[in-house]
Amino acid sequence: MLDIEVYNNNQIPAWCPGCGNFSILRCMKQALSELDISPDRLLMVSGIGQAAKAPHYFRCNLFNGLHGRDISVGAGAKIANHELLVISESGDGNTYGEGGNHFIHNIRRNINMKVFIHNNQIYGLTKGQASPTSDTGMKTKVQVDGVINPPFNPIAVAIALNASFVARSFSGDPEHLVSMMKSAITHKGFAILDILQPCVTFNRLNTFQWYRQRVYKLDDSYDPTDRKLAFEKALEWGDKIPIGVIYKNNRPVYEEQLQQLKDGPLYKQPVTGIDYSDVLKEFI
Amino acid sequence: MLDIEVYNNNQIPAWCPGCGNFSILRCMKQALSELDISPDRLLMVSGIGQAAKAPHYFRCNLFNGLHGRDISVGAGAKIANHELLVISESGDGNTYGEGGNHFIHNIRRNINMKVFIHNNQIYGLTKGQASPTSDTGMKTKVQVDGVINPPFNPIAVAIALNASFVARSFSGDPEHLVSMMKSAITHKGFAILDILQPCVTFNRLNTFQWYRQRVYKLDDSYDPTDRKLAFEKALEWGDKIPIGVIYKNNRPVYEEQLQQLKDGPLYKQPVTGIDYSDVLKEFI
Amino acid sequence: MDIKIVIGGEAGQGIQTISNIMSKFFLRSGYYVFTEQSYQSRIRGGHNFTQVRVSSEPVSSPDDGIDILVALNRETVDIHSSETGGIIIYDNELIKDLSGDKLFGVPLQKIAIEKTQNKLAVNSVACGVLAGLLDGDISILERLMREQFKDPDIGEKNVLAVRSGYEIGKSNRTLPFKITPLSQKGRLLIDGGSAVGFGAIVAGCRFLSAYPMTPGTAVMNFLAGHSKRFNIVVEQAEDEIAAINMVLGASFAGVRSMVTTSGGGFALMVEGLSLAGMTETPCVIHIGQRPGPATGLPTRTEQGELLFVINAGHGEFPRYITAPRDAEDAFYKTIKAFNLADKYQIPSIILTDQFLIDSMTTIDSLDVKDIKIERHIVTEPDNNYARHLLTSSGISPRALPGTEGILVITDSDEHDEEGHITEDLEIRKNMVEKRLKRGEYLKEDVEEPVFFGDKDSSIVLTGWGSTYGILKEAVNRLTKEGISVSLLHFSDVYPLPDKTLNSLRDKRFISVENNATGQLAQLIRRETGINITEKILKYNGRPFTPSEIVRRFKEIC
Amino acid sequence: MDIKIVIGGEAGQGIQTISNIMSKFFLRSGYYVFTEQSYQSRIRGGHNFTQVRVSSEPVSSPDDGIDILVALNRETVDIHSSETGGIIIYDNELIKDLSGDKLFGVPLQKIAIEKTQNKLAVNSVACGVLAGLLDGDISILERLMREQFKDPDIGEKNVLAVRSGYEIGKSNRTLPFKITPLSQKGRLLIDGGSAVGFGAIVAGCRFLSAYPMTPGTAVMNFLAGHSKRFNIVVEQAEDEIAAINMVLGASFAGVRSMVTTSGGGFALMVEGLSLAGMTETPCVIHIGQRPGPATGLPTRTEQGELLFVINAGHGEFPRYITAPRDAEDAFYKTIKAFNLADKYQIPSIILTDQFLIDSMTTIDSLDVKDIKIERHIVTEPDNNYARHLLTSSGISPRALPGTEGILVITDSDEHDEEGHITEDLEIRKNMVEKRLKRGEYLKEDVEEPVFFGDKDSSIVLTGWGSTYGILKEAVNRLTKEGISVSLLHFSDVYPLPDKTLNSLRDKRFISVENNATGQLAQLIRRETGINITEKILKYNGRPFTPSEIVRRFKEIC
Ligand SMILES: Cc1ncc(C[n+]2csc(CCOP(=O)(O)OP(=O)(O)O)c2C)c(N)n1
Ligand SMILES: Cc1ncc(C[n+]2csc(CCOP(=O)(O)OP(=O)(O)O)c2C)c(N)n1
Ligand code: SF4
Ligand code: SF4
Ligand SMILES: [Mg+2]
Ligand SMILES: [Mg+2]
Repeated sequence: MLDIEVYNNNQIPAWCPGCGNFSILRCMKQALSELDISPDRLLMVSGIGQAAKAPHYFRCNLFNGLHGRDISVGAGAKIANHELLVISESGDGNTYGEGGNHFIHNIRRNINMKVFIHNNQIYGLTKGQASPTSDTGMKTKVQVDGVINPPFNPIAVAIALNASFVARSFSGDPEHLVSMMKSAITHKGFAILDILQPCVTFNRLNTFQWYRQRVYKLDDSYDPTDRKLAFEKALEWGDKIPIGVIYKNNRPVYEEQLQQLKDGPLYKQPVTGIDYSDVLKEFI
Repeated sequence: MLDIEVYNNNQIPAWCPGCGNFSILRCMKQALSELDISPDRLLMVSGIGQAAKAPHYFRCNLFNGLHGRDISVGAGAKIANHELLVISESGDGNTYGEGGNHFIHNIRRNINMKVFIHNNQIYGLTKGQASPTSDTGMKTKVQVDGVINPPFNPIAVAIALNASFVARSFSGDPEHLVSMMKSAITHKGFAILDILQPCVTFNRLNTFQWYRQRVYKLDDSYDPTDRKLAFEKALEWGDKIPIGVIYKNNRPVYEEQLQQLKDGPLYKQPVTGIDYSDVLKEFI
Repeated sequence: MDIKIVIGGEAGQGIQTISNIMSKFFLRSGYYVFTEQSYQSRIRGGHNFTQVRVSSEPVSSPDDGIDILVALNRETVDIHSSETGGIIIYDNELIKDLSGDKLFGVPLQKIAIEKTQNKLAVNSVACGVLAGLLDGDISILERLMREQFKDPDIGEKNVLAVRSGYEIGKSNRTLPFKITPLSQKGRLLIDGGSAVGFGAIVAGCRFLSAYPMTPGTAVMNFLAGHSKRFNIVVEQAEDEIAAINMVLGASFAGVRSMVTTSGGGFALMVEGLSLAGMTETPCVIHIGQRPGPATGLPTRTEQGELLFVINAGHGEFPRYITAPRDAEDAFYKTIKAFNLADKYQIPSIILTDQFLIDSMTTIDSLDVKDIKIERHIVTEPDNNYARHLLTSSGISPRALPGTEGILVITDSDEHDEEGHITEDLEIRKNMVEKRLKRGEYLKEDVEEPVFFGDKDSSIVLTGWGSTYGILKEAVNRLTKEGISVSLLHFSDVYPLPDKTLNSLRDKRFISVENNATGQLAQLIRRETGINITEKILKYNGRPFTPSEIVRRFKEIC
Repeated sequence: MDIKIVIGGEAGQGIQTISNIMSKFFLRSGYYVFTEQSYQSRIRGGHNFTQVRVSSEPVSSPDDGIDILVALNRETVDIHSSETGGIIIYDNELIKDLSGDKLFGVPLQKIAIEKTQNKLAVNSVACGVLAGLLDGDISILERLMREQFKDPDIGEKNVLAVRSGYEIGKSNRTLPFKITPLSQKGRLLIDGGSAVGFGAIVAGCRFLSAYPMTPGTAVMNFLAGHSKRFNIVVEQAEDEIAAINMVLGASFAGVRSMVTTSGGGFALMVEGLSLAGMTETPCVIHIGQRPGPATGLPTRTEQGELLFVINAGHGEFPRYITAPRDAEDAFYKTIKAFNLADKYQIPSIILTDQFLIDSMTTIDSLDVKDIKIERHIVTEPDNNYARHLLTSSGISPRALPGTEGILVITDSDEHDEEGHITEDLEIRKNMVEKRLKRGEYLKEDVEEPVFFGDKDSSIVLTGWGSTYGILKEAVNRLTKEGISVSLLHFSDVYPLPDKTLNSLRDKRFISVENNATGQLAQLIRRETGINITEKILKYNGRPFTPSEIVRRFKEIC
């Protein structure tokens, strides 16, 4: 276990006091330290939003890219250097809204990277519009009559696409959250961790209280390898909200199926001193 | 029933002889005529691809837009004039690949429009690259070692998002296809019809034969309103492939929840002769 | 009289509340107000501030210097006290260790809690202090308080808070200026975002689809806020690509429609822009610029997208681009954008920036009665209707799908007159010419730049968009100092109106732009050959001030 | 000798097979070949054709006129017989009702079935007939057949088919020209798509992500086809946005990476381009232009995206844009694009078009040995490494994530030297200047345009990109006719190299462009003030021919 101090830097979080993001940040450092992951072999990718600022607040390599596109950046980086631990950390709007297409297609790819979503069911940074996961009826400055659409169910969609690892946790339960982060990181494959995170400023519906009253932990009797059961679990959202590993499987990982990476990471492939005469022959 | 002749125009399909698209075109005219839908109240929207050319080949209003964006165009048009019947007709690459984000989020919206996908499990127009629905292992000029990813399962994803109507049919079974088209059109809500369509030029794996050996019709004993059962059905893909209405529900339609449309279609709202003094007061 | 009041503190402390109330207070007292906001991309904390500039003469820009600083936290004092010429209002129970002669400590929070049992009422107390220090009419402020709070109880409590503050202010008056109510003129106080939004509503826009993005969201908020009143559908899209395509669908089906975004969101709409160009579907795109590249500084201002927007989209097609010079212009140009989009069946782009969108300015009135809405829609097309008919003007008859007896067909592929996909290369050629021809006619509809100041001066400052008020004031000041200078300021920017420019070919031009490469200068050279080598540029995310322009002008002239 | 052979028919009939084989046949016979393709956006049917131009002198363009027409269907005869000066080869058992003196009927299909039991061998028969008519060396063709078919049995059968055709051709020789094998020179026959692809491989590109789009796909196919040999990962993305972002991720992690697309796909990458600009992540973007707007004519050619690409992206940042003049240039410029991207940490754009991508041309050789790969990556950074260090050149040290002991941090927001998000407006200003400074140095790396022809002529034709071969030939012909004219042709287009231009300021320029608005002329005016009012433009989706340029030149000169 690495000293948690190695993750500290001098950046000051620009979050509101009391925001659920602080706990996620602490848990992240905790999980990394428990797993002995040295900052210099960790690459965080993030998009834009309050959540997406998180990786600035601890020591790691970081590509903080565009809103909604971080999974793609991470996928490219992981293909280029599969020795890095690549984790995407962003918000619900980022990953399920703008980034929806990359979310679904990277589940299919099953690159061994991790996606942590701070799901506060709102667009925080842009001042409180509905996000894809906002509950129906929530009123905002844009949704003046309340949200019409039912919320996007990332867990169910991930299971429908046979995602390799799908879990949910809650920023108000650090112990659980740390264990979920560790499971996601140690799982081999594309691992999705949806983290319920209260936004104390804009989301007056899904408060700490609201979540705390509803979340319950899946216990050992639950079998996360049963896809149909997992789908049923995924539909639970209301008075009771399950947290824990909801589904997982052992699908082969993308980069292990690439012959091209058998000789080592792509970025280390030799590119000079190559004999091209066979290619030149094609043009004769 | 309208004379099927009213749908004929002088355009000549630019498809390969023997392509599964021809049958879909015929079925489309048949379904429309059986439902008495006059060409001038039908708006087809399509994207780009071989499938997306289809609406040029029968009489209808048509917005043939960009690759992958037709559902969005259709949604906008339906909001503007909800008296139109709006149908999107495109290919698997278009709708599940480039257009994936619009596919998932419009399922949530549940606008009363129809989405017909010619699913030939290949990119036809661009000469045979893998599409999101291509089976694992299929070799192409780009996927030289064969497709790595498992196919995108549109039916399962749609059910995960509680789509209003989800069906599958096969271009080689015109009778079934016409009935599915009619069910989709008469269903109130966002209706998805995935149509298995052989591409005789590029898809040598999923041939007419291949489909014919596998597809079987869901019979009356199947209850398409049971979401969990439907999810199980959705996972069937291999030796046996179910066709029919796999899932449906009565979710409220988007446009009916808009107060703004209570007085009639949006495009008919008065925009002149309005007293703006109340707005001006806000600035004093 | 020209008073500059700055209110500073952390995000979330209520800076905007104070500045909004005070701006209205000055407006209703018969003064001119310009209120500008500087804020960070965060919801709580950091350092934000607002400048409320008040004058008995028209003001149309912020300026350097502070007469009264309202410091809601210690940091504000540290950052702004050196610029402050007058006094610094602060809470002397919360910030204890200050010293200096400008300081005016008031136990704001204590009073707030006393009068309202609610800390948040510090804002009301501060407003009262300000009004008192300026010897204003407290009844105007009291009324504003009552309007502000829906719950009359809370309103009355805040009135009490205002009164306490007012008494303290009034009894400590040291300032040389006074806000004596002037004869009311029924002027309006409006920000650029509301001006674009209101213009859109008056133009008949009934559908807006957007993905939230600062500062474009302001327009979305305005339309959403008025959606019930005018039956407007505001649809938050899953991404910007969906937004532009939904808007094209809605427009095709007959509703005036728009998107609103910023440069980064617009970048995602570029393919859709080209689709509008090809299908000849009218649409209006509002872009509130902010500093780039990429995410840049989300809450700051810049004029970095002129050349991008003019050249955006694959293939060649005409477009109308207007960069309103101020909120009033934004209102009318938005309406013009809708009318020209319909007239020529092209995309119209309204190019604003964070400075224009977020600043409030005083205007005399808005003419909402004499607005003409010109749709150019064929309601009774003949039987052989063809959506893309080749005509001498290049404009084809536009009918709506759903019209009985005809079909409306369009295609993103090259198409024939009916709208069907074609590979006929002769038709291709004709369609290219038809599409571009509309751009030629459009040139007649663009407005020449404002030419202002000493028209005989050998020096011409050029600018575009939101810098107008700032430049006008700078030119006025230089003129007053006896320096001969003129201003050529563009609101319509594309097609670039070039008559005035050409008549001034031999002058010495200096381009003043809120960007780092002088994009207007580049555009002018491309369109007229006039080579503007002298530039006053600013690209740190903040708008110019008139004082800064005057200073930098003198450095080079 | 200059023979133009056109092979025409429906998509799917094997036009490309015949033209590929014949092109190689002529190449191996020691001749120069230029093969150009005209095809529709469909997989079967329609009307496609290929021109194979053969000469003992270098040829670098297609041209008007047909010496030998191979008509695989009736429609081809109808469309092309009037242009045909020599003979028309067709299947006289399948097309019966033709008459005319140019006709040369051969029962192609009958022979094919006789010799190979397979209709598809008509192509081999046709090749044989062509070789016979030209009295070529049949052994070269036989060898090509054996190479073509992996199954030796089928190969031998096709050799028989070739022989039958050859006999018929040879015994009916009426043509005045002959393909006598010349001394072999080991020249290469290469298309633009392969040239870009091969250049990328030689430059060390090991990751390509793309979404298929004509004509960009050619480069994807080339890399995929060689992916096992060189350990290249080719990843088909779910959309173009994913493609560019994956490429930026891979590049950030240290692999030379590229995307390939067309204008419409690039439109979706514009936000990502700006991200590359902000994060200073090198990347290479290949754009094969086709006629727009929107979907336009997917399989045709145009030069419609010059201004779009130069100005694409929100915010201001440098970029390198090269528009290779031919396949050989495409190979080297692709390598240069990778090197400059790494040197300046900027996006490099290779701007080709369908004409360049799909045309095959003869080149003497490709130098694959003396290529320099310049990565500019810091492998042993010091402890206080900062990814965005402010330096005098504007170029910061680039290390890779995963390097022991340091962290590599970047941000799409404005950032400090370390790469962390900042709202410090002074840093903002420095970062803007740092980013733009690299663009100034980059100016020294761009290649001046080719200046060709009568350098003292008062008339200068200007062009860019793929039109080079065509214009060169046109200028040569005009010169031969005694008309004095020169050619200024740009391959590197941005930053625009302006030394030669400035030295020619007072000449009469005529801009020749495959678009409708003269985009190079606009760029030249913007960058140099030179006002090119005369233009020869073409925008029907087809490339120019030298004859056409000569004719249109004479019309205006
Ligand atoms: C292309 C683009 N569109 C819009 C934005 C504006 N934007 C920034 S953050 C954000 C939403 C943030 O919501 P979420 O991802 O849930 O993060 P949170 O702030 O709630 O943590 C939006 C819309 C952007 N930066 N880029
Ligand atoms: C933005 C964009 N990217 C790529 C393309 C090129 N393109 C045209 S059709 C197509 C795929 C077609 O596949 P599908 O949608 O399955 O239709 P099919 O031809 O198989 O019927 C692609 C990639 C495009 N037109 N636009
Ligand atoms: S706005 Fe919400 S999510 Fe963002 S920092 Fe504040 S509390 Fe947290
Ligand atoms: S390529 Fe395939 S899908 Fe396209 S027309 Fe031909 S057979 Fe049909
Ligand atoms: Mg959120
Ligand atoms: Mg397909």
